[in-house]
Amino acid sequence: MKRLFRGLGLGALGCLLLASAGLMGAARAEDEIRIGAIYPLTGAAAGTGVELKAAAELAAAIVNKEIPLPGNLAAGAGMPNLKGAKIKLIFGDHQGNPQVGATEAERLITQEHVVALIGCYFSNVTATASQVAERYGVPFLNASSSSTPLTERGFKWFFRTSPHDDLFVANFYDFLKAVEQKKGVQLRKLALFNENTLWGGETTKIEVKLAEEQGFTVAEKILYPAKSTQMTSEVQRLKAADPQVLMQSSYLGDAILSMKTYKELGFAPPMVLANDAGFSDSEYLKTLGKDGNFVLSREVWALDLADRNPLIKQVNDLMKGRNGVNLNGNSARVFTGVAVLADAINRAGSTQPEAIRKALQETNIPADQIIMPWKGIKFDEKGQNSLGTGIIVQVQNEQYRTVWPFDIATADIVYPFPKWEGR
Amino acid sequence: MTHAPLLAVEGLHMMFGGLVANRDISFSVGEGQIIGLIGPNGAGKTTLFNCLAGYYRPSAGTIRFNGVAVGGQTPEEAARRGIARTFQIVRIFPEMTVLENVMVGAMLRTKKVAAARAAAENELVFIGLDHRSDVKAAQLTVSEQKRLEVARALATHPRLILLDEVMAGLTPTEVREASQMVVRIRDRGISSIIVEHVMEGIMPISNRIIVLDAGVKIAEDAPAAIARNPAVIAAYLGE
Amino acid sequence: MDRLTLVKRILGLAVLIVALGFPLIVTQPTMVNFAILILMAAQLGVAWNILGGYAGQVSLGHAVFYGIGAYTSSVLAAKFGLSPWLGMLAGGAIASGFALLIGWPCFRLKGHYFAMATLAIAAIVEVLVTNWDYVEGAIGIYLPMTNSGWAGMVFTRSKTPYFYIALGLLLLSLLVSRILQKSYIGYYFRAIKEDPDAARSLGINLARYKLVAIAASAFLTAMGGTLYAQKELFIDPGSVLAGSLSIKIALIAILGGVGTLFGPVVGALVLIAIEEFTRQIFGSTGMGTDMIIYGGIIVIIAMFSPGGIAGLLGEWERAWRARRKLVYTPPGDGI
Amino acid sequence: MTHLTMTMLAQTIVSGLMIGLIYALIAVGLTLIFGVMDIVNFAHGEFLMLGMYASFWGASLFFLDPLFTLPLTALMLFAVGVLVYRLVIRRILAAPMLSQIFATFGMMILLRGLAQFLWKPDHRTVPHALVEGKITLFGLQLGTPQLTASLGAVLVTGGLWWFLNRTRLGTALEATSIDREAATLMGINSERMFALAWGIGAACAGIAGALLSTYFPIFPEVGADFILVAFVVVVLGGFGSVAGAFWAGIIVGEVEVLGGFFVGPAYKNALVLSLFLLVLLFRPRGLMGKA
Repeated sequence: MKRLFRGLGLGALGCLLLASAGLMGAARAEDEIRIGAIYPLTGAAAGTGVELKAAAELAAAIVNKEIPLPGNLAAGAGMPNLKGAKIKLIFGDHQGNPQVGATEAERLITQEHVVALIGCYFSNVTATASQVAERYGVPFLNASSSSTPLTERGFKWFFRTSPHDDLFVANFYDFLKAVEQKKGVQLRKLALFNENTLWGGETTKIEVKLAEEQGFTVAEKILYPAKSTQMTSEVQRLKAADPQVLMQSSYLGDAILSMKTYKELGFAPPMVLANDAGFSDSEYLKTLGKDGNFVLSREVWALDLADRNPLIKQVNDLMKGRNGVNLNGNSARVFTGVAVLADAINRAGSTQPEAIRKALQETNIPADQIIMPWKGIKFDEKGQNSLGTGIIVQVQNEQYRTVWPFDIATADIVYPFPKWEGR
Repeated sequence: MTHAPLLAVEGLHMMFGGLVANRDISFSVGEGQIIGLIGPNGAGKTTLFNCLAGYYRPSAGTIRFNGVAVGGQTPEEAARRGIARTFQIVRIFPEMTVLENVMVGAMLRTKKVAAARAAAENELVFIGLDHRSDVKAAQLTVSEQKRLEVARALATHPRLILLDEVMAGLTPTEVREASQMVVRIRDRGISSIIVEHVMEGIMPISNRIIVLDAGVKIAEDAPAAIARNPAVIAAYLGE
Repeated sequence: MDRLTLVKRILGLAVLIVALGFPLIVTQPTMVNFAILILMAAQLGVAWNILGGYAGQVSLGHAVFYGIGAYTSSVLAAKFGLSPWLGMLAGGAIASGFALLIGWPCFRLKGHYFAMATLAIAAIVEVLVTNWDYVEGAIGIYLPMTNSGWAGMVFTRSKTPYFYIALGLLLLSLLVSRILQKSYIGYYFRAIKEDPDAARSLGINLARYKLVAIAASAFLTAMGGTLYAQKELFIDPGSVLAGSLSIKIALIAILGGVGTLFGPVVGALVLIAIEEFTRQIFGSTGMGTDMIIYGGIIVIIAMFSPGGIAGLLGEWERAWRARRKLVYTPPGDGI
Repeated sequence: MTHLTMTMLAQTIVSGLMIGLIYALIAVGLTLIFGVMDIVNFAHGEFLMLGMYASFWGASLFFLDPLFTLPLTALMLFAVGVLVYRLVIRRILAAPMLSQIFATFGMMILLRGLAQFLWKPDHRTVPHALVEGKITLFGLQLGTPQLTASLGAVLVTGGLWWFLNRTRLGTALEATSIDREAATLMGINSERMFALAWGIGAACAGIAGALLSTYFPIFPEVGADFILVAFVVVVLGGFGSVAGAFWAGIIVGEVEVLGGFFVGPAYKNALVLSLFLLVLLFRPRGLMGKA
């Protein structure tokens, strides 16, 4: 009996493997343009990854004219130069693991024959996956990893639409000075509170460097371990440092936990200046509700910019209709990334990697054809979009309102960050 | 020149916390002798073995082996010096074959596998387990496992072997065989100390019998004299 | 030599020949990469097996040796321009040294306790490296893609060289295992694993031989770490020091069968196959199906074949021999 | 640190105590399973996760507060624990330690995948929890959810201790944990005891999940955040000792919070693990473990 069970177990295993091998060799249509997309679809960041997947699929649907889109979105034109060919996104799951990211990149390139890759959200996975693309000579478009060194590697096939950490951090200080002037307050004493992986580590480095250069003092610098079950000691130290500005970089779980701990311990520095990511995740406000209010966050996108750019509302309505969530900074960037790739492939008029690379280099999309608040998209010789800019938003009434740059702001800054009592 | 005994124990104390397991024990074992060690359960026989074999460090007293003080030695040092042992509850290597079990013992003296195998095969013939050499040790009967332990200990080329209840649970025929085995071990020039409850097994072959009771040596004498010793009789019959 | 042994020898030789010729026949890069992943995993499993399988000291912290290997060669290459080949040896040496350092106190612990201690040490090292600026802390180390070739152990054109390096490391690890297994040390390892007290009574110095096991195991594991760094050209604490990696290394050997020479190779083959296939087929849905299947298969194997796949094969072999009334061959003699 | 005050120190200590009690509650289940049957359960964090989801669904579908559904959650997790024992663990009792680790590890992955499959990978929170906000006591800020959770942890751990030491069934369980064979000889059905241990162990994790659900985000991988610390607590307290786990949980909570405060948050986990390692090396049976 026991033996029978074992036999069955092993037999099932064998069947599964065989079936898998069969599925892998599935045929593909000739007239589709295959683009690989690598995101964390399982593991701790799966929530974000699944949302990014939805945004990418929305962009593909628009390019393929499955969804009619009025207006002049860059991707809305479809693929006239390729006789209206359709793009097909092939997704890979990197599970937050750099080696898996590289493996998936290679599989998508060599087995799924994708003509370009997009990914990977996590900077360390982008590092290894883009290196595979570089080896194979396949364009890799990075839409949302902000680690600066990614575009300092001298890669020929790597393009990044999003601004990087250097710019974001520089924006922080520009913003602080602007607020100082506008409100007549002093915001020179900083506490840095960043998560302890590649992104947080690098952000800390740049923040410290620029603080020195621009005359700010860092009163406390905390790199906290991800997967914290409590943040009491961190917050106590922050309280003890009594900063004028708290600068924070956190992924979603930590962002939620930290806000709850601030509330519990009554920590309310005059300004909480967050660094996107967890703070602009759709689930941040869903989870925290009004306790998420008044945080300022560096952003690349905000829904309220729709007043100035009607495309934003149109695309957001589509996203909301299909997936029940609003776009956010992360998903809007991925949406834009797919659109930029589609635009380049169309201009290339070919699916040859070299042609696509050339077209990407020649990309010049004006500001009014994208849903980002950027001056447009145009890559420099490193593959970095030179027209990207950041904005600062503030959560007011459980909505993200653009507060900086002042010329595109839709709301005034609430300053200081109100005490927790009596909110 | 006086001939020092192989093993000389002097004033040995072994305490665990406040509990005295061995108190002031002295005796000696000469070359080629068989010494019986008897006493009621809990008399401290196994504790004494553990002291001799380096598993316990005696609280006080001296142990000299071959003229060298070995009181604080480790078990592996004891083995290297030539003190081998078996365990009250057999401790064979169950997943290894019988031959491999003995080879591990032989490897103390030779690191060459082939030489260890040859030596082990000899020991198995000596102990009468050669027909079982390729069987997994776990599959042996308990009495076979006890013999295997002896063979494994002999393979380390000891000068003194400590046998802990090798005859327990054996049939009368097997007890006789075991006694003969001890004699044959003696004939190889190896001294032994035997802890045993099976009197008919050790009485005929021992040079002397040492009796422990409640951690104290109460008698040491020739087997015939021990059987008549009133203190021993009291210890065995008393409350 | 009986028929089955002969069949096994021939089979082994055939596998080796196929392995050597594999990249020449199969040029599909995904398949080559898949094969490399299997070889790398197998090598780690074989290395772990020396300590965890033969000597019976279950480590759940082997990522620490892997990480030392990856970091040593990468730091030496990035900061001093030293060849990764030398870095690989240096990494192995440092890992061995570290292994001796932690082995000394930890080997007093038994069973679960030793496993937990290794788990904790690896986690502590991960925290320390994450906060150590000299090795770029959390940011990690990028290795340049330039100077491709054997001297720099970087290959941008084809993955084939990585395949042969991985295969070479695996063969080296198997050779070391085999030599240890067949020598008196191998017998001592098994004695220590099965009954430490009895082993001591036979003159075996437990600490010394456990240290031999951990040092050898750590050295080989670290070499695998260097290969990882050179293959992916980017390392950070999360990718080479993670606790999940430690567990995976142990899983490879356990799945295949601990204490057997080729068990970890079989384990790697199956584990990587399950991992890759389930992820590729189901991972893109983002529904967690791949994890369900992966976890389910692990549970099933653990339930129905506690001795691992090699244990199952060994059982079949014993049954076959019993039918033929052949004598029992000792375990540990191949699978 | 410019403004270190006594209040701040006291606050830190109190916070450490509150999280420590939660650690203790998670760990008592783990230590019970270990003590009774010598199996390290890697999937214990997933029981916690299931407890959190049970509370979440109770709250969002039936508008029942996690505190009301707590007995139900405990009961459900008890059933899950027994089921896991019956389906998986029973078959690997005699297997080597390695395959046991392997099986529970596989189960951990399986349950995480299952949670993602059924409930999506999103972070969730219980809407409109009954206990919200905070109270201020002698200048100390105490989050009401945290306070409730730690009080719950004390009650449950105490209850479990009482059960094990003062009831017939509990004593039988303890006897099985001390000496399985002797207990069998005394007529205790060890199979039933094992199932009971898994049931109670999982139920404890489930209760911890319910209590945490009022203030901690709920997602499929949430168990990963707690499992290592639970192991530390189990070892520190002594494998199998409920009272030990209770005190060890508090110690770990304090070391983490105070260590994070004084040495630096980056090293808080390393500090806890170092303490763990020292205890392992110098007192392997833990604070209150059986020798």
